Amino acid sequence: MIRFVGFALGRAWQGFWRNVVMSVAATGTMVLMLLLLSGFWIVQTGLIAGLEFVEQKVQVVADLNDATTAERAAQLVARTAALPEVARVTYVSREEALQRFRDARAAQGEEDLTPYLGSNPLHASLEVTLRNPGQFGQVLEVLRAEPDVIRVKDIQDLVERVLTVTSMLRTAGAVVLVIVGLIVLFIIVNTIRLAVVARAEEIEIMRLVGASDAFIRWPFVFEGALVGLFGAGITLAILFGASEPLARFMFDFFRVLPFRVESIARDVSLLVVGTGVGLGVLGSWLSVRTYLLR
Amino acid sequence: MIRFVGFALGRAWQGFWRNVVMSVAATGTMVLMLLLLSGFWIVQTGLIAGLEFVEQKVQVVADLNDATTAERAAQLVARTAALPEVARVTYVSREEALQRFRDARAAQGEEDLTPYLGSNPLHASLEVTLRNPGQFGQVLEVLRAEPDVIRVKDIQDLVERVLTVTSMLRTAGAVVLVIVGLIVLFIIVNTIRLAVVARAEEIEIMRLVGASDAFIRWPFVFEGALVGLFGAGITLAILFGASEPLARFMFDFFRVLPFRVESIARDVSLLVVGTGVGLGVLGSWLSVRTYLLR
Amino acid sequence: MRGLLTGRAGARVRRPPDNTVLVLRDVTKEYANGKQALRDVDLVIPEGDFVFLVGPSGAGKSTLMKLIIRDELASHGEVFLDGEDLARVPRRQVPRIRRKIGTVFQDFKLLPSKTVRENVAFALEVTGTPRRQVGPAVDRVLALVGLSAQASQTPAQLSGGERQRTAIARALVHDPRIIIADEPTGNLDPLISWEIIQLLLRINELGVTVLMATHDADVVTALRKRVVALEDGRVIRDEVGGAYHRED
Amino acid sequence: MRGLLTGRAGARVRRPPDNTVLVLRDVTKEYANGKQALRDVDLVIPEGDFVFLVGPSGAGKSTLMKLIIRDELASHGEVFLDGEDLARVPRRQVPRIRRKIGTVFQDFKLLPSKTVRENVAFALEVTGTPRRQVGPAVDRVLALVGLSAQASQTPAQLSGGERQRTAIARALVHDPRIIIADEPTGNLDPLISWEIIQLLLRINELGVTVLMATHDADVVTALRKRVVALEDGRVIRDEVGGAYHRED
Ligand SMILES: Nc1ncnc2c1ncn2[C@@H]1O[C@H](COP(=O)(O)OP(=O)(O)OP(=O)(O)O)[C@@H](O)[C@H]1O
Ligand SMILES: Nc1ncnc2c1ncn2[C@@H]1O[C@H](COP(=O)(O)OP(=O)(O)OP(=O)(O)O)[C@@H](O)[C@H]1O
Ligand SMILES: [Mg+2]
Ligand SMILES: [Mg+2]
Repeated sequence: MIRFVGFALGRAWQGFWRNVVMSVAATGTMVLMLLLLSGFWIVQTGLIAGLEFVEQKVQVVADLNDATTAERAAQLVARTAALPEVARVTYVSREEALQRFRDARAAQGEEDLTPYLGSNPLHASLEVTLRNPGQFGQVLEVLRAEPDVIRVKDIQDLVERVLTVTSMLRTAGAVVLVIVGLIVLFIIVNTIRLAVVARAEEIEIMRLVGASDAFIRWPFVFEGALVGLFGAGITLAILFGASEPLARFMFDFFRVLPFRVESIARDVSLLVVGTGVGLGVLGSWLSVRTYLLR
Repeated sequence: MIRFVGFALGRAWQGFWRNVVMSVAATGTMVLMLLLLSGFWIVQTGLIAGLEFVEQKVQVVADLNDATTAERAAQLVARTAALPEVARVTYVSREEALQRFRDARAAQGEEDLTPYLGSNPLHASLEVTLRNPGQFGQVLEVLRAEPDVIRVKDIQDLVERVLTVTSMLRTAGAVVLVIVGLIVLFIIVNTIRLAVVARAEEIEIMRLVGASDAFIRWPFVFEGALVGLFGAGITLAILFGASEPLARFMFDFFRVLPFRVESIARDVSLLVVGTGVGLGVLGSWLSVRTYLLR
Repeated sequence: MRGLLTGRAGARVRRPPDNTVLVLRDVTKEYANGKQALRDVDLVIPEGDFVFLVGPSGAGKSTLMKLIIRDELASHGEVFLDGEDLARVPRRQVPRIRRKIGTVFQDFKLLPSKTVRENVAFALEVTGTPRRQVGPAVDRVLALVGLSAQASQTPAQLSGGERQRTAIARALVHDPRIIIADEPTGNLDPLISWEIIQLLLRINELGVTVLMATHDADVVTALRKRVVALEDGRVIRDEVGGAYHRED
Repeated sequence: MRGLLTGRAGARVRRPPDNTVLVLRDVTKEYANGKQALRDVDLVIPEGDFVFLVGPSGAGKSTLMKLIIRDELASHGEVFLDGEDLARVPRRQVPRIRRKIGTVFQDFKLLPSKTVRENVAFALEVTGTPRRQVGPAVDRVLALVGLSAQASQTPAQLSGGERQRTAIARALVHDPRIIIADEPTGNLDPLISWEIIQLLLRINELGVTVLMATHDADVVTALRKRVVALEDGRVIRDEVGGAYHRED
């Protein structure tokens, strides 16, 4: 068994170097396709992270009666925060609300309207961030039932729009990723098949001198794995070489990184190596099969 | 000459069908790569259109003295509209401004503040849309010099941010398109090379029976062109089959189509056919060269 | 000889003479295009025989050999190799059968990218021979066919005769039970032809059955071995001690 | 014969006998690995000659033929074909030279995916022969070598002899000035061998020069044509009316 594996590995290694043009072509194709796939995967991951970030921005806002005491407000905050659907509750006082209004006008470059207001017309409010923006209904009901709450902003429309957009983007991302995956599959299997076809004569001779199917198949399968491994290695080297400048670019661009580079490094490595080796093996297996089935 | 072309075409056609596995593999690769390329090109075109749309939204807003008469305001509008940098000027009266404020609060689900305002504190204003958002400086100066203008909103920061983002996106789009183009080039040339390598024996025999280089090369070149042509045809069929549902999807998504399908159809067709045939020819030419240079 | 080739000690004990290596019973081979290459062929080859297969071009000699290595299946009738009905041997067992046969193909079937040594070693390696046994076995057969000096040349760098000898070396290296040689001296000069024949005779004397298709009338007539003559797919003559041409 | 092959009327006027087709002057061929396959070879073949090239395996016969079709270049000395120094012929002109030569390769060099007819037609098509002349010319040479019935089989469906004859047909179809045949009867049975030789003789009688490497002692000795013997890369004998072996 060990001898067999040793033999197959040795032959695979030989085969790889004997036919350098083919091997380089196959490995090059592998690298480009893995770059494509991992590029899309990274974009897709970033997109999902970004969408979650957007979804977290959906808040239920409840205006409070101006007569609510600080103590009762604090109790209300605690009660609301205890609800299972709620992630976080922030209390905004009347003064803070006015200051925010002032700041918002200023940020838009508009004139400050507060001098024209006789008194502070704004209410104190609770800003409730949900664990899942789809579950706003129950929270809404509970808040409406509170005696101190005079009004809960209706976010039905906003939530629906955000959720439609994010789910659309998620679907589109997944669809594109699957399509790219299929392209990668086809191209790599195809390339390896062409490389195997070029060695049909060798397989023919092996059959005729009495080599068993395993002895014919496994060297090719290992050679495919080798192409996958080399391809994956080069791809990862390129990706990590490019990750630093790319991360900086993305940071400049979005002002915030949707994900930490280190956190996806492991996933990307697994994806690239797994896909590379897997497709290399699959491609060889399928290609050699054609010649054995006779 | 005509006989030669006829011969080469005939041999190319034969070669294509004689080696169906190879040809189908090469054509399939061609289709996928062209789909990838044209997909990216379409996204890039949409992106550029979308960015122009965003840039058009940048406006210079000038608040007017409350004492400005309707007649003087109209003159001012006419004068501003006559400036070469200006695309369009809109006059917003004080009442309109108040109504807009009210609408904006309502749209955000916030309480209407207008009842608390003693009188209308807002000014009438001119909204000036520029031909090119980078040229806001001169317009700003002209407006500031007008006696009726009391304040021009400073948009320097906004303009800079929008322009940075759009130029970044344009660069990123172009870079990605070039990278994808290189991938497509490599993969297709590579695939065709593998297909030619598999026919090294045929080329060897042609050389030995005294075929001139042209007779060896052109059938392969035409065969490459054939692969390109078939690939381009299939790609276009897929694209046009998918364009209708895709356009609907995009419309649902963006609420507006960044470009008309018909307007890019010609460009896409040219891109796909040109790339397909061009790369097919290039791939064959380069691959056969290796065998002739001996 | 078998021991000599693989380095194993001791010659193999000869089986009783009624032991047959190869039996063809009423075999007909019709190709997909309708060509009947063999018709009603009956042939029994006992272990240790040396058989010349003669006949004009297209008579069916190579077809018969393809049936023996199960590269083709008989359309009708049965082929037994070493007691096993080849039509009944499951596909997985075919390699085991082929390893009992050393085949010299008419068109050499050498790998152009491998050297002579590698081409010969190839046949051992791909059938799972331990690495340390491969080297000595290859060296021995190369010396036997006189190619030690060319061991590291590729087929393109060999003369036609040297290629033929490489193919023979590959067939021998496997220490086979029967050697099937399809015109092994076709491209050799008379001297080397005779050397190869002597070699096959020596191998035969050590108990390996030899079936050799040939057009070399001198050799066949001189050796007076068993001669099976095919014509148009039929066995028209099968005599022990025969000549290349009919002698009556 | 030339007219017969291409359908052109009228036999070609023979050039004066001092007109030489092939001249080798002091030719040495050393391969990249240092092997000297030819040493100081001088050879003059006048138009219309029929020359047997004999010698043991590895003597350099195929190497000499490779020099003639300019598949290899001489390391030293000059090779003139039809008056042109092959070392001086620019690369673009090589195909024109090769079309003057009909070559039968030792390993056939047939395309496995093409039928016999297509393999023969291939040589005409790829050198720009008008389509309507290809069909008749191919039919004629196929009839000549006796392969009309197998015209639509692929090489894999042919016997070894039939493959050899296909290769000969392809060499003839081109209506060449000189035919170079590297062991064209190596795998043929004696009967067909003689037919092929007769064919080459007839072609030769019509003015086409023939250079044929062979190991077939019977044929060489029987015909008493000019014999050039190589050994170890040197011409050791060059006699008109010679036998396969030295006769003194
Ligand atoms: N490309 C090459 N590189 C190195 N050596 C070569 C090459 N081709 C041939 N040789 C060597 O040159 C010598 C002559 O070879 P050649 O093929 O000319 O012999 P030959 O006379 O045709 O023999 P045969 O009768 O067996 O065909 C041989 O020893 C061979 O090994
Ligand atoms: N795969 C095939 N399909 C169809 N016909 C075939 C096939 N293989 C061989 N034949 C035909 O069968 C006949 C016998 O062929 P075979 O190769 O057995 O002859 P042979 O006796 O070996 O001849 P040679 O001495 O020329 O090698 C020939 O007429 C050949 O055309
Ligand atoms: Mg045969
Ligand atoms: Mg030779």
